[in-house]
Amino acid sequence: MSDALLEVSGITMRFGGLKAVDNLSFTLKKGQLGGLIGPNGAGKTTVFNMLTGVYRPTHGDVKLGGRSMVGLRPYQISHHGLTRTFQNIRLFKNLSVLNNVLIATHQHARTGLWAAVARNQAFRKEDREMRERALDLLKIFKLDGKADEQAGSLPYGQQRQLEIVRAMATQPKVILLDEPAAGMNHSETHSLMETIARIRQDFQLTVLLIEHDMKLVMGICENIVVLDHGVKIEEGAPERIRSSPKVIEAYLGVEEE
Amino acid sequence: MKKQILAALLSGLFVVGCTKSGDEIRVGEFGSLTGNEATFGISTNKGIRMAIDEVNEKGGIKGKKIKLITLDDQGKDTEAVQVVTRLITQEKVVAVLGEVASSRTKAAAPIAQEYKIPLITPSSTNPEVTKIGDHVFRVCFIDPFQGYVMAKFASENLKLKKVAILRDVKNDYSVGLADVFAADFKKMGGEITSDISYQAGDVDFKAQLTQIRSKNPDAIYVPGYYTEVGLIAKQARDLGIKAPLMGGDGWDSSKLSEIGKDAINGSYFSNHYTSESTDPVVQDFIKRFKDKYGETPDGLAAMGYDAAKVLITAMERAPDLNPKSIRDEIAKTKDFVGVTGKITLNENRDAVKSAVIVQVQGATNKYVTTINPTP
Amino acid sequence: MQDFLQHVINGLSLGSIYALIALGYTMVYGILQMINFAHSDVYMVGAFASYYAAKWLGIENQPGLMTLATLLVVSMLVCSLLGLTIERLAYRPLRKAPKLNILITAIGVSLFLEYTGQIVFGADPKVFPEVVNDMVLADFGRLQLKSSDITVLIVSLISMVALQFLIHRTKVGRAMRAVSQNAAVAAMLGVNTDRIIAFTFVVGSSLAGVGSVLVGMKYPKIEPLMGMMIGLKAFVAAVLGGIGNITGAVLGGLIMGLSEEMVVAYLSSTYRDALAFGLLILILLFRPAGLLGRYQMEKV
Amino acid sequence: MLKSLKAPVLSFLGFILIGVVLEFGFSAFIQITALFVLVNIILAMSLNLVNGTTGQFSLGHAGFMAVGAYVSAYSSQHWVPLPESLGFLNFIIYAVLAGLFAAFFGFLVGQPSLRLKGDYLAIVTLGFGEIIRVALLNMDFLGGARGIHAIPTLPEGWGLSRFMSQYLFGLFWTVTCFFVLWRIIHSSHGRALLSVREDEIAAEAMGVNTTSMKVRAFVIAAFFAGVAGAMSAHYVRYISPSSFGFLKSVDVVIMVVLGGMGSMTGAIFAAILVTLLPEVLRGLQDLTGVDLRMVIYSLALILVMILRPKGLFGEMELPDLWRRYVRRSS
Repeated sequence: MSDALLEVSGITMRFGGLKAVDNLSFTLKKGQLGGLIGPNGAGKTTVFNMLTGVYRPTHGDVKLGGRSMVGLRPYQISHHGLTRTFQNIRLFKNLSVLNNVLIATHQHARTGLWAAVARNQAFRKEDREMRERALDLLKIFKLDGKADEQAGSLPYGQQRQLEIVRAMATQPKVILLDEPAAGMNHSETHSLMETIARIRQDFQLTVLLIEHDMKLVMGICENIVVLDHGVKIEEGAPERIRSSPKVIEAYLGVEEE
Repeated sequence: MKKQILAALLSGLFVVGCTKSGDEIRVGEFGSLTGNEATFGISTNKGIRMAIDEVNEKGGIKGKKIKLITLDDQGKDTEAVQVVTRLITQEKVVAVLGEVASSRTKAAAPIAQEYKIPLITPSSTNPEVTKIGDHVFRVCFIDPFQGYVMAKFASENLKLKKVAILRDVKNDYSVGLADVFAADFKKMGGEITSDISYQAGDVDFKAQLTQIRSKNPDAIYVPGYYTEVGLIAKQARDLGIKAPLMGGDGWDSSKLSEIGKDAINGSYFSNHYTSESTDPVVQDFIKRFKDKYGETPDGLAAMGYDAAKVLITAMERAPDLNPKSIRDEIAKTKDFVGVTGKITLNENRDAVKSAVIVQVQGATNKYVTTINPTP
Repeated sequence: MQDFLQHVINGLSLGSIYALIALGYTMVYGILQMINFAHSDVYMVGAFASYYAAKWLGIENQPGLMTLATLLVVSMLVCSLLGLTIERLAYRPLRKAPKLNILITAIGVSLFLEYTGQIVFGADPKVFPEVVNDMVLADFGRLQLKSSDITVLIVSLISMVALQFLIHRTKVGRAMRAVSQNAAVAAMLGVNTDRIIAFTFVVGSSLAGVGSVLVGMKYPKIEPLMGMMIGLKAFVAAVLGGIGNITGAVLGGLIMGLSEEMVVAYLSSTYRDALAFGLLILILLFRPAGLLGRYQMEKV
Repeated sequence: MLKSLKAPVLSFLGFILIGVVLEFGFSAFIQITALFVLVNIILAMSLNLVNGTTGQFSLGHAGFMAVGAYVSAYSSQHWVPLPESLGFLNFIIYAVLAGLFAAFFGFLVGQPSLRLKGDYLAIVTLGFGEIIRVALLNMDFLGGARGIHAIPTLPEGWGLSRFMSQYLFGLFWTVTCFFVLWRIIHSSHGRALLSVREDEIAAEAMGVNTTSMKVRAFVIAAFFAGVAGAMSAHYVRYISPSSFGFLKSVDVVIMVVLGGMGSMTGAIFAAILVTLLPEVLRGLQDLTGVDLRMVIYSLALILVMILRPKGLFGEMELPDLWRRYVRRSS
């Protein structure tokens, strides 16, 4: 248990009578790439919302590096190193690509309000560094050329990538990707797989992925959790998931007797 | 630098000059010709204009005609400040006449004082007005006297013991009068059953009147403006309150009985003057006013007339027509025979005058008695 | 004890007027999600319309049911026309504009009506004609049950019942509810949304017209700025009850009227306006959607 | 540290020229209007931080202005910290005091903004403004409904006329407010404020403490509104609760929206326009004898909202406009 970076134990989310997620537990080791799959409405995004503090789990606990995250505000959880992307893109559309990334680095800014007003040495140095770091991140996805363009004007695929870059700019330990390949064609998905592998390696990131594209999930995930109606019905390596009757039944339904 | 471009634009906009012709005496007047107390401003303006037209017909003063410049402050304090500043600095008037409401006079008077231009208020009765400076005069009595008048009338003439007070917290005039009345009435052995407030602009007074009713006073002193008093009277009668209402010169408007209808009948209020006085000076004024405007003058029109006449006689006596000497002459006004009685300005530039008590009878105000200032 | 009952009557009568005007706010907000700041000035125009109509028809001092009926009809007609014009000229072009622009436009229309009113009608207060001969219906010692108070309660009740019937029992009502739930889908199902929105303004404005005659009757002093404060309070009542919710508006209006009366009676009258807003802030902090409103969770 | 003071000091000196032109070229009436332009510029810039940059819709800005005006007026009548010769600095102290008090109220009003959005927040801030006004109405030691009279104004001295010292006092605060806000907006803190406007949930997920950002915006804006209140108190020398009513807040919101939400120079330009328009129209009033100012003002407002919803400058600042429109045409 000791090297488990993210420990989710028995989390439940109740909206009125409906249990969107029921007593879910799983763990994610440092550097591991986990998958979270299940049919539509299984409660995957609700799980992400609970991990990131948008919803507070009705009960159960979420530990990151041994510290409980339950009850913390999303921005506090982000400071502890857990960040995310969104199923339907939530970029700061009217702001520039560069500003979108810079906002994510704000939490690490040391210089206070007075430094900004006085524009002193420390402020100018930190501002320069933040911009350089942001541009380096953008280079990974070759977005640095479009740094000054409005985020909303980027093509769909690049907006998805920008969301990942923005999440990485918070210098996270764990990154939750919510259907990053949604709406992408084959080659774009392939290059996404490469990029995820590269950022895991370059930044020692632990990744948890929600995805419907089975080829992508089975291709890169080391451990997969399968959710159906908020309940975990299977967990394990891709091979075990591919052959598990419960998973097939959940996805394809049972043949009529 | 972008800021400079904007500021240059600002000053460029201002090419405003005004012409000054030498052959006229420019006198400024400010009042609320629109807004809640519009009738006050309009009546006063009629009185002032009449006085000025009369003197102009007789050739003006020292061969020069008086040019009256009237600006509307819409019944707002900040507007009064702007308007008087414009009168003095742009229209270059030598004297200012105005304002009925004490709060607006108090807002604007410091400007007249600062620029050393004499200002005469026809009917602001709040004592602090003339304390603003030696250039601020008034030709009417002050609240301490008007409050005392009604307290004396209530306790001695009407022999009342228990009176309630309903004051308009939004106006100096009303608060000043209410405080003085409460103090004097208690000194005369009376009892103030309740002292409740409302704000100018309110329309619903049932809650306050229900509270007042619970102490069943002999009368209710409502030193407010006619705009609210009509409604208060109606709602008081609605609640079965039979006690008469009492008030001050703020009631003096034809709209009072229009709004109050018979609910206001039988109520008393103190005023500067009454159109029924048999004094020939008053009757002659009323005849000329009717010929000019086709209506009988109310107290404010009479006060406006007297204020203008005091200014005119001072200008006639003054050696020259610059504001300084006009101011000194106004200060020397003694036993001036005005329509609203003899006017003498004391050392704090207030007028020591008698007040009349009238009773509302439909559209007319019946004369009841006169109360003179204690020597 | 009689005083308390008197306060209750005063409060209910004041509250039902707030409710009538609040209904206008709630209906427009329900359909367009916009605060129609000009609503209170439509109410003012209604009062002046009845004032001039009474003068013109010469029924200025013939109080009675006939006069009440005529003035109500005149006021409702004028207010509906005005509501229609405002929606057509000022709000329709902004149908897609950001919320704030619509709000500023509404404030612009409100200021325009107030200041044009001051020029056209004159700024000094006018005397509203006698509508109902005001006699004491019942008299329990000090408790006065005036015919004007009763008329206000009855007319408001009739209007609210009529509105409830319109909204829930008629085809147009169903269309209005559909548009307020989801205008896009309603349009797809063949509802002419523009016409329904215009109709909502008509209904809302005519309710304000009713309100203006009732206020004119109780407080016969009318002037161009009379809509400002009562408008703010009626809007607070609508938000109090849950903006967009019809019964909420009525409930909010009555609560506002009663609490204002009690505060002025037992606390001090100068806190009257502060109470309205203090109540609002308390309600919104603890029940952000108002008493009966439903709070939409923002979907992530 | 010195390098960063260059720009503010330079622009301060630059604008003294305007003061000198006004001093000798124009009547006191125009000078008073110019002082009001400075007051409104600060109000517009500060509200722009809340409505424009942070996207929180406040309709209660006049409430903070009232707090500032009363604090400064009261303290200037009862407390003279520095000797007569340094009279000018006294007023700086009063203004700072006024700003701090208003900032505290900004903190209070900021709290509900954490849970409420859009129209609801607008109404609650409106409510706060009205409550502050009514509270002042009931405080007799502050003159209650009658307000405070004869508020001391800037003293003459060091060879400066009364108007010049008033103008410099106003200019000092206008330049300070401009550079403080401009530098905050163009820093990481400013970007965090913008993120709250764009998408609060995404901003929070990216580690921005949206609650403290919103409260911070309210506090800073309230501070400068308080200073503007102090300035107007010492210029008009008479304040009453009714001069800080709901309509004053609407005036400031109109300046921000007219100028273009989020554009500071837009807010400045609109503030100048909105202050001058009624005075320019006053001439019209003499012709027609009827006060059409507010009618034209409200009509113009409606037309701008329909024809140019983004406001005159949109989200751009003057330099961007310069680059886009002027350079392309030349």
